[in-house]
Amino acid sequence: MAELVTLREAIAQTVHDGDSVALEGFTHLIPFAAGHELLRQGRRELELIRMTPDLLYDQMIGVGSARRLVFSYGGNPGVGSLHRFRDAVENGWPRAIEVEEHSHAGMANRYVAGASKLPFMVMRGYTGTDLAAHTNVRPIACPFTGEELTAVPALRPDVSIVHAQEADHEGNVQLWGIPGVQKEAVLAASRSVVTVERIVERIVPRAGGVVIPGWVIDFVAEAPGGSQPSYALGITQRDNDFYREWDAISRDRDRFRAWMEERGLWSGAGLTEVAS
Amino acid sequence: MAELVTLREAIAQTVHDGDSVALEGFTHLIPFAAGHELLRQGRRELELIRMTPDLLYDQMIGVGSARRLVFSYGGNPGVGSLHRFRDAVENGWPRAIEVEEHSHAGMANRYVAGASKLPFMVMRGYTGTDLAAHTNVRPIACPFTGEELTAVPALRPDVSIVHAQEADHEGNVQLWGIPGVQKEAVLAASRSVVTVERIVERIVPRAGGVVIPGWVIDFVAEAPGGSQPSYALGITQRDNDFYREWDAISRDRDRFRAWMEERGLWSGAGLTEVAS
Amino acid sequence: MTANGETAEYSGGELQTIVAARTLIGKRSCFIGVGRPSTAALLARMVHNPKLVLVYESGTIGAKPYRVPLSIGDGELAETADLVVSVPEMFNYWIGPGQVQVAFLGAAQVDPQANLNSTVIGDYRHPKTRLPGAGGAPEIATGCEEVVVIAPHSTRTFVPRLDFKTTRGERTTTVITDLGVLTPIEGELTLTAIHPGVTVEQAREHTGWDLRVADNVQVSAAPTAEELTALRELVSR
Amino acid sequence: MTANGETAEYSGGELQTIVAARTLIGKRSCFIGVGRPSTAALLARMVHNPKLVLVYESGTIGAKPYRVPLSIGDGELAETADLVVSVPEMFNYWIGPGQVQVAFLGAAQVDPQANLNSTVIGDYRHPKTRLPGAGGAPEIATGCEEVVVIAPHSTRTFVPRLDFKTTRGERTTTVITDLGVLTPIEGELTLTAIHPGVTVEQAREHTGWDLRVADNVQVSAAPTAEELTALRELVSR
Repeated sequence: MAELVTLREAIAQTVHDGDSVALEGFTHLIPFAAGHELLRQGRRELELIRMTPDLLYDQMIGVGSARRLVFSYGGNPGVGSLHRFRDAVENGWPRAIEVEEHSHAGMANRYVAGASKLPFMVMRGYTGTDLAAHTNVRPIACPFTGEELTAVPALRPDVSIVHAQEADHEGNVQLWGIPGVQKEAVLAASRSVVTVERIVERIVPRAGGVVIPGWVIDFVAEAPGGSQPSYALGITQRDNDFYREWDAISRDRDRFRAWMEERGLWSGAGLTEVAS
Repeated sequence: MAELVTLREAIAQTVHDGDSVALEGFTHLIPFAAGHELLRQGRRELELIRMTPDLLYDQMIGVGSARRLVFSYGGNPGVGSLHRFRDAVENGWPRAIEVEEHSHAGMANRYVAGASKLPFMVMRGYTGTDLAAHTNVRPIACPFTGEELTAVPALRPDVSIVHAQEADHEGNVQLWGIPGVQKEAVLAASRSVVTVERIVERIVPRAGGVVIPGWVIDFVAEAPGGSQPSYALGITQRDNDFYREWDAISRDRDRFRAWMEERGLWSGAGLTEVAS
Repeated sequence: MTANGETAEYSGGELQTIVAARTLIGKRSCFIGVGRPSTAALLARMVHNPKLVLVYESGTIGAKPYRVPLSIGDGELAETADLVVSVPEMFNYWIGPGQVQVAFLGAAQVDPQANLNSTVIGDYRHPKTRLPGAGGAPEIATGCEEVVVIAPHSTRTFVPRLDFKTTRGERTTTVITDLGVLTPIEGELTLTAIHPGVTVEQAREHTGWDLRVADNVQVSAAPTAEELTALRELVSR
Repeated sequence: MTANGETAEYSGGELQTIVAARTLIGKRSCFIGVGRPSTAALLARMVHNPKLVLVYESGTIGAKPYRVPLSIGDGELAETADLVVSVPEMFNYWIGPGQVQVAFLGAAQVDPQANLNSTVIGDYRHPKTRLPGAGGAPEIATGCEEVVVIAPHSTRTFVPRLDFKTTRGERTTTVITDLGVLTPIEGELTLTAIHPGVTVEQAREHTGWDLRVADNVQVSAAPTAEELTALRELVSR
């Protein structure tokens, strides 16, 4: 049964240094507030998992909180590169990170396997590309037809964190709009946190609503605006201008650092010496 | 793109003798009108596929239209046996039928494989039971962990038929309430028919609504009350009394035959001589 | 019989339902089919555990039916559920991974290891009685943490060897009959409780194998007035 | 340049978008990412094919955005879609099985077999440029019936050998650049059309391999007034 706590407490109780953490959200409902809280608490050596790392992971990688990134698309959608991600991969700044990359279909099925508590899922993909040789997939033959397909291993994050529009007092959650892989991420994880725009007296199911019952969630924390500059459909707007501005902020290491320091997001990563 | 036609035309255009046909509906939205139309048109030698055969398949088996049944639970839910199904299996009346049976989880995953156009799906199940030896599943080893799991082969019906609450003039369909495996059944089939309670000007997405776009459906036919004695949530009520009455009607071959004849559902099966 | 100081007559079936409901005290969620399991779980929500989450294989999670549903797909289940999911999602995300804690199952045959048969009586290819088949039971019985079997106590049901093994028994913690309660001890169903007014000998007579009996067989608590009143009110709705 | 009797100036990028939009005439559905592909598909809905179903990998099927979305997850896509599905469902039920007819893809590198690289420039372990990665492209390119690649015509993009093969090219029917159109003939991308005012030699110069040229190279029809007006109106929204 989900406990309703502050965001600070939710993160403190669930995320430890070295954990594998999935802060999911497919362009919509990205849990920025939770990611920032995690940086403020100084978590480090994280394995960050996410289909679309986006600006939040660019920030987390940029301050050096990640030792490893598992992902399928590391871009600033519609704008261009994630410069902090690139700087880490291309130049090892502020530290080198290991990457494990997949296709979207691969990552999605890895979450499905995790949510299903199966060790793998089967799909068509990877074969005939260079991805297969550079990531963790295996060929598997269909026992009926002999066709060779691809097995992708389950994702089982230590912690999954997602953002949603609302929760009730028992921690039942409803999100709507683009649902991404949030449900799968929560079900696949050992521990889970859901931040929400608002607490409501009663969840009223709505069109396109995805309800996650409180009894499969560990902590729910209120965090109004908690997905900005991403958005929560019907409540906040995507700040497309900020996505464009981030390109300039993140291109420059000093400007990036200043931006993060101003918001108390730098010192927590514990890499002040390494990076300066 | 779905064509809006009469039920008669929809069935005539899609179902041929000998086809594998899935009339799906998990206790809710069972396509009785379509199944009866199929009997009126005299279709025979069918492979009937369905998780929960229910009264409709009891009727279809009882008139001899099926050569084979693929299923996971052949009972009258909450009441007892499907007597026509039992009579066919136990006594070969009005003809013997071949059965292939699975668990619900197995059938559901077979539809998932079909909808995904994959040759199989992987699950935990069947091992350690007598089902494994009496049906079409195969062991499969996880290429990452070595764990032995079970592969179930894809279901790809020649025709899938489902019932829904509404469609618009372009054949986009919405159903709500218990969704069963209807979406999967439609996507897995070579040809598909959806009967609906009503045609609406515009589909307005609603809570729990499952929308199936018209461009993956072949034919849509209006059939108000078309799932009775099952029901269409919000429009018709489940006729629980009839489910109870069916027990007595179906226990007796003659009474069953009279009931079917009265409704023009007997002669079509072409087994008048065999059965009498 | 006395319960809470009152004298109340009750049937073996009523007691069976009441004893089954008690197994849900302190539990989070329960998977149920129709019939007595459904009645027992609704009774548990009324009397013992108002927060108990009821899960039906039709896809309704957190259903709160007022009446005992005839089928697992009654409209009231979808209308009152916290969420309604497709059948594939039900088995892949909820049952298989063990998100649902307790399962109530029935069966036509139960063997000493609590394996269940709901497929055929007689030979598979030429059955004497064709039963409905597996349904959700096999994966429910291996996915949920604990399985409670509810079955009538008779030698037809409790058999030394199943005609067909539909469902594995290793997660079964309790078998509740109209005569008593069986619990696996060292892997074999053992009589651990008898209902008031039933003798150990009666239970053994109605079991198709030489039933082991626990050293100190308990007597099930008689229905309390609250339980009995609630049950009767429930079934009369 | 003249189009429908009018003189209209247009950029190579505008023509590229307009030519891409024309490939959607008569098509049922199109999978699109952001940027020029999205603009082209919206233009096709405005001018050629109002019933065209737009599918974005964010899960929005049948989206009808008024403005060109910045991201594939803009709110307007979900609000105007016929249905919105999870990412697993998008890939497993819609993309993989080929329910979506045409896909528009971009890439940093394209080879003569229309294979695509969107992963790295340089060595994988020590890349010169780390690109965003695969995203949905690999399975989109093998799931959809036809793939249309939209890319700038330069020797940096059209390379004889990819630094990394992210996406297979065998379903690619058309590559549209700002200079012309390439089509696979006997498995190798071949120049089949040039845009008005472009020479075959220019196209060859901007290709990183010895580009084959079709026997009778067409000249793309110049934008019509309707196309150009609609495009400019669309991007100004």
